[in-house]
Amino acid sequence: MSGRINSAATETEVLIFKKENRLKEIWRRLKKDKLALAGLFLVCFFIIMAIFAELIVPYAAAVTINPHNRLARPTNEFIFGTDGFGRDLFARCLHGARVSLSIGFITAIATAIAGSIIGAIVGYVGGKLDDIVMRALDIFSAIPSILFAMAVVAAMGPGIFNICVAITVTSIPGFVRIVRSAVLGIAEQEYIEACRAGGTSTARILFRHVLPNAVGTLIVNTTANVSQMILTAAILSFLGLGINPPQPEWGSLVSEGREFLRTAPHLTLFPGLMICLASFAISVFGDGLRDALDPRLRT
Amino acid sequence: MKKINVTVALLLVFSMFFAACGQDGTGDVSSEDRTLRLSTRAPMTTSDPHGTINIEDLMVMRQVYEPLFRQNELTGEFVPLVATDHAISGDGTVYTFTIRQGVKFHNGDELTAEDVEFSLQRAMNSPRVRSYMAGVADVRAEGDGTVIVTLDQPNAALLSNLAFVFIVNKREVTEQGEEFGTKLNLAGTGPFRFTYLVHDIEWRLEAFPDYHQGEADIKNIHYVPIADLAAALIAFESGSLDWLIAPIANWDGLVANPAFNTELSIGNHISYAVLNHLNPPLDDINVRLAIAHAIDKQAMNLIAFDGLAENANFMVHPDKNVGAPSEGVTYNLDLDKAREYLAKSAYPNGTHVGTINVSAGGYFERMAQVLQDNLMAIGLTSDINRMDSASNLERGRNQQFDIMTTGFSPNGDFDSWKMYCHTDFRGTFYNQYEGDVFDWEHMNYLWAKGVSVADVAEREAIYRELNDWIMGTATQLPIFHRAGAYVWTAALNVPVNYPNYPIVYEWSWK
Amino acid sequence: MHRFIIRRLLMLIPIVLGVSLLIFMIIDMIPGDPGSMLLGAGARQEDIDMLNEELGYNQPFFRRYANYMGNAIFRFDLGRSYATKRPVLDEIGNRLPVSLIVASSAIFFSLIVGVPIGVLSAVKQNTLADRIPTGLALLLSSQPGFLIGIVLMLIFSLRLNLITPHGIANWTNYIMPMVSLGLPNAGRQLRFTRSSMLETIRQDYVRTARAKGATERTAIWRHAMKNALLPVITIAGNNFGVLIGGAIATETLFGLPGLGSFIVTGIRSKDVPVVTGGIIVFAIIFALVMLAVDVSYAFVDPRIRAKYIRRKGLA
Amino acid sequence: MSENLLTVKNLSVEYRTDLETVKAVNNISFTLNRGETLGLVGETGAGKTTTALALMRLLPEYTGRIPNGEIIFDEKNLVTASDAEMRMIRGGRIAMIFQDPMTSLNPVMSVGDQISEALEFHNELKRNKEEIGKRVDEVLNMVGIPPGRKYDYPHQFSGGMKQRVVIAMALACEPDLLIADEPTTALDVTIQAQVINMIRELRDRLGTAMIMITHDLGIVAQTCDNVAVMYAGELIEVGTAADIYKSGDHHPYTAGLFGSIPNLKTRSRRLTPIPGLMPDMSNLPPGCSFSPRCPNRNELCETTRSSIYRNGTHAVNCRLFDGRGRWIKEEKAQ
Repeated sequence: MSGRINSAATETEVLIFKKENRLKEIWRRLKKDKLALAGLFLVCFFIIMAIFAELIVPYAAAVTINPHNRLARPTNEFIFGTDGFGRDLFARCLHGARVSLSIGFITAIATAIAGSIIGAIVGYVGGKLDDIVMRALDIFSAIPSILFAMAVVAAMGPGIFNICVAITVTSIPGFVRIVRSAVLGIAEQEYIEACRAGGTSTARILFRHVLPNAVGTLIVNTTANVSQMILTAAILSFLGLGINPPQPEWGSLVSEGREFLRTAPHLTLFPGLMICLASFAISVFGDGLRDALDPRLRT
Repeated sequence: MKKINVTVALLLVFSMFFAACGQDGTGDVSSEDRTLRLSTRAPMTTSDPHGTINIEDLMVMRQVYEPLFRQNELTGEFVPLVATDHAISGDGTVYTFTIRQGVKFHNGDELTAEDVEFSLQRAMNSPRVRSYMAGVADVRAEGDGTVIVTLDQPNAALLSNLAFVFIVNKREVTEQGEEFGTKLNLAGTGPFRFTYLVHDIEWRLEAFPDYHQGEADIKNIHYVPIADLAAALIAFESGSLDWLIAPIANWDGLVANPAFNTELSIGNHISYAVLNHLNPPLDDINVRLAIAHAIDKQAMNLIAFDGLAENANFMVHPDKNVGAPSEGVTYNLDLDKAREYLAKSAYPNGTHVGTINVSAGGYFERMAQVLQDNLMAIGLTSDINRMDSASNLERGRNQQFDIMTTGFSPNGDFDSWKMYCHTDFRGTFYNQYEGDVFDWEHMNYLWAKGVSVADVAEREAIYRELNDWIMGTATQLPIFHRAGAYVWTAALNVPVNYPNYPIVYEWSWK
Repeated sequence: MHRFIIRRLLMLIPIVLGVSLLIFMIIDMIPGDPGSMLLGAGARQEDIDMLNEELGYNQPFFRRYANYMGNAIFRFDLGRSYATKRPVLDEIGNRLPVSLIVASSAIFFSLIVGVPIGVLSAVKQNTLADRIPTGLALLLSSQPGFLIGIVLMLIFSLRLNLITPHGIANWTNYIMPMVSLGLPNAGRQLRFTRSSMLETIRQDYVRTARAKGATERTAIWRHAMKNALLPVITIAGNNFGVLIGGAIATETLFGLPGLGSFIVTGIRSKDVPVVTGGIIVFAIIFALVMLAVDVSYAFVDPRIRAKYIRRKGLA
Repeated sequence: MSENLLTVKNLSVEYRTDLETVKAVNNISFTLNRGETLGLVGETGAGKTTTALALMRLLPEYTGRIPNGEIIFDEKNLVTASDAEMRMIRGGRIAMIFQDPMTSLNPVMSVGDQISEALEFHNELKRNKEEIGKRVDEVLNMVGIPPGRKYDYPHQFSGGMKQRVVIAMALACEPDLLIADEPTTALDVTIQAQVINMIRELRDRLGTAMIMITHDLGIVAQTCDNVAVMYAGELIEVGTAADIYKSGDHHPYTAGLFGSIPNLKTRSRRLTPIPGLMPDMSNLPPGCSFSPRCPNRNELCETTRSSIYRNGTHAVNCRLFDGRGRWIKEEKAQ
């Protein structure tokens, strides 16, 4: 810790200095990691783009059809070219960001929260609870996400929120399993036994000691999930279980472009690029955050 | 670093091995017994011709089994196969078929009238093909040469329906019993017979030497299921398939390629929009007429089918179906007229017409989005609900929808459109005309009259009136007839491509 | 330890019951019925009812479920597919090996590619040797399933004309599916290996190993790697389980008759025996894979093995 | 081979991070003969462990640097030795025991394997499997652990037992020099005594030279022939155990150290700790680094460094001894 205290300081001052210092410390380390910064910048860029999409290109441009200008190559008028309906692909990608990013973030974070809580408890407590919960998860992960999505849509009707529910529920088992394996390793550490010996409550141990130590795996897993969620949403909406046309969404743009892959590759290229860049940015920022948060990594 | 070199070495070995293994099948086998390699979009579900109505299966069944008469999909004319001739009684309820003599089944048995009687009765009891035997009261074999089919009421479309009922060998079917259809059988009379059948992986046919019309030119056929169109096209272009119904998107590239023969033929199918006359604002005839004139068929054709389809004025294609009228009430793009009707309607400055339901996947989705855009042009807003086919079908059946973009294939006779209008077929159609909105009894009367008359010109007149009646309701709006894009290797000689079911018997190697 | 395994195998029964009940309920909830699906739009209602009757779909929910499960457990008869009338067990019989080959080859590929590069990028953290593979891994793992497959097909089947792109005629058909499923999984494997290696590489026992005179590679591979195995095994096991039933896009693209596409076709045509039977078999295999993963934990980490032994009352 | 085993001349070690450069060790020199034990004493953070890691060339890869100085071990300069040469020395000729036994052992490898591994790295005698196995049993016996337990895993041993395993591992290859970095700090007193006695006994039996790094003067008294007191990266007083422990002339810091040890004989209620804290190693004061805390400092101390004053085997780095009695001032540039 480079926050060395040269002069004698009162107890509280030290604490404040310590806390504020830790955030400054994390930010300092993050700033040093150029790639993570680029990632953060790109993520903010996408979010801003999604929010102010309307100002950049009106939504109408993304939905008005022009049969005589179909599958046009990118020109300066249509930066990304046009899709099978003659609609401006750039506008569709822009307005698609709003849906895709929200799906990607909401489901990834929801899965992360639910997954890590269950995973931590199951990995730490073990015994009967571990068996029951893990077997229940085995049941859930056996159900294909498509069937689950159909059930959710049949019960609660279509729509973006229901799709997020369907995707989240089907991806929680995988996440729990990963967190559990990380927690199994951590629960064996001596300092955990020390806390237990010190009479700290299980909940406090879990959230103050166990999970922070699994933060590396959590972040990596969550960031990896984001692109996966966007693509799963596309598969579901392609089966008629999610976002209805003409609402643009990155995943369905890629799937629609698939048919013209050989004659008009730009239809798959640009939305695919968007998904890659978004998940690349999020993952790289996640990695940078992971390294910055890890106190032992003094480079 | 040593670890990484190992991985790189491994990948190198892989790629070298790639280059080593050659390509199977394109060797220059003598053209005489070269194998014809075809693909279907889904694995064959059954080898029982009475156990399926799905197109993928029927493509194979057509080569192995034969009906009494086959109807030529393009000309509508009937080709005698198992039967040589037929006679219809005065009141049109008794059909007498004379059975061809000397026809052999693939298992060597001689075809008898009893086999025909057994097959027709079996079809009547199989839920999947029962609808083709609609109206048939009794089937009786008389002696060896004739079979008598009696109807409870006249049905001129019987021959078109019977073209979908295949004749099987009674002994083979009864012997296999419950297992019939789940494995290889020799119960057919067609030009090819099964030699190898592993349902999900591959099925092979060979030319039947004792075929009653003479042995086929093509000696062997391999069918392989390829669900993905892009993969099938790549398989064709890389030479491991000889004939394919190609994806529309790559059509120009294929036409330009000298190594391939290509043919584009308009299919006997109609893609159309359905308006539910029970749900306001669609209960207002002027709104429906406005919509009818707002639909841009050319835009639909361009976007949904790359311009290769044929814009349609009639639900049933006049040249491809017996009795189909070629004149009558039609609607074409005319925005002024559309706005006129809208002005006369209860919603002069536009309204929200509801939801367009469509099954996910396929070009119907694209039609829905074009329709939405067309309606926007005259101030009618709508949204689209893309559903999986099961729920879409359910909604359609119970008339829980506002607008739908869908399609169906008539089977060669105008009467086959009846399933989508006649009130008896409650389970099949989307528009239930029964009720106090329309004079539906008159429509039913016309349907019944149409089939009770044998003379084609007379039938056409009746069906013209019927067509005008239905088009008048502006509930079923024809948009285009989709095209079949056929491509085959130059070494293959394909005289004609039928829209749905190729007849390999007519093909030959160059 | 074997007591633990036996107990886990006994747990398969509740899993199978749970899965089948859940599926029966879900399918009942979804609109549509097998009759209308199989006969299509043009069918008449009475034909549909007759077919549903024949298939036994009209019986009350619990009788149908009881019949089905009765056959499944006591006579290992998973019923006959509505569409093809063929016993579901036979269908799964020839489809399961295909799925297992595809899944295991893809996971094998992802381990060979993912783990070593993951370790390398952890050791050489924040240098080019770390950035490039991590970046590439991200690029690959955020690709839709079909894209890599089609690109491979364009190169190897069309341009180089080396492999027939469909069917399972010979083993070369499995190369492209392996790569197109293996690459995204390799990307994920790489990132997890890197993350867990970063945590173990700075442990004191790795320094002790160096103090004993170990080469850098021994210190990394024998000491650090062995401790980083837990998450690596979990990911591999998880991906393997998912791939068996989840490689639908690849199975469809390459025309491989796998378990995934079999179940999905069943779902879309409401073929209850196929969906239930298929998912029950998949659930059993998935549970066995998870059991294998848990057992392998014990082999890798003695402390976890001790946990099982302690639970046997020795502690 | 000469009597002198290790000579360290003007050794400095820096930790260079993006933000600051920490001068952990500044120009220290000392020598060590075969079979002798040197005690390296000082507060936490004085640079003791850094010195040990420098000797073993185990400084962190990116940040650890040795800007100047030599480490001559058996006529070989370890600072410029190649990695391959260092690998032969580490574990074979110089072995190290780390402070925290809890984390020094690989949790997923059996204790026996971890010891035999060291033997495999340094298998000049080409021992085969059984011979190595026998050697492992031998070494375990030496540290008082029943050989039967060599298949157990670290989590099945107590802290004290783990430290014995670490010691066994270090002595397996009979190194010439053993560096013990606060071997007993993590253990409780009773176990501490056992471990220290065992180390001393093994050292005498095997004739191993040793550097005992500790802040516990009691341990130094029991085990060391010579003592070097380290403060802020510098050796401020070096001498034989006798020189350091007999009262009289001492560097003020050393006096302070002894002053802060509770003495059972005299009834003193208050200890006299040294006021203030260690200086910031990233910006050391120009003069004597102890000057801020030194009771008898003068202006000179704060501005210029003192030179070393020697009296026989006893050397002190403090200006107080200028011209006092038998203390001779040594020229700076040795």
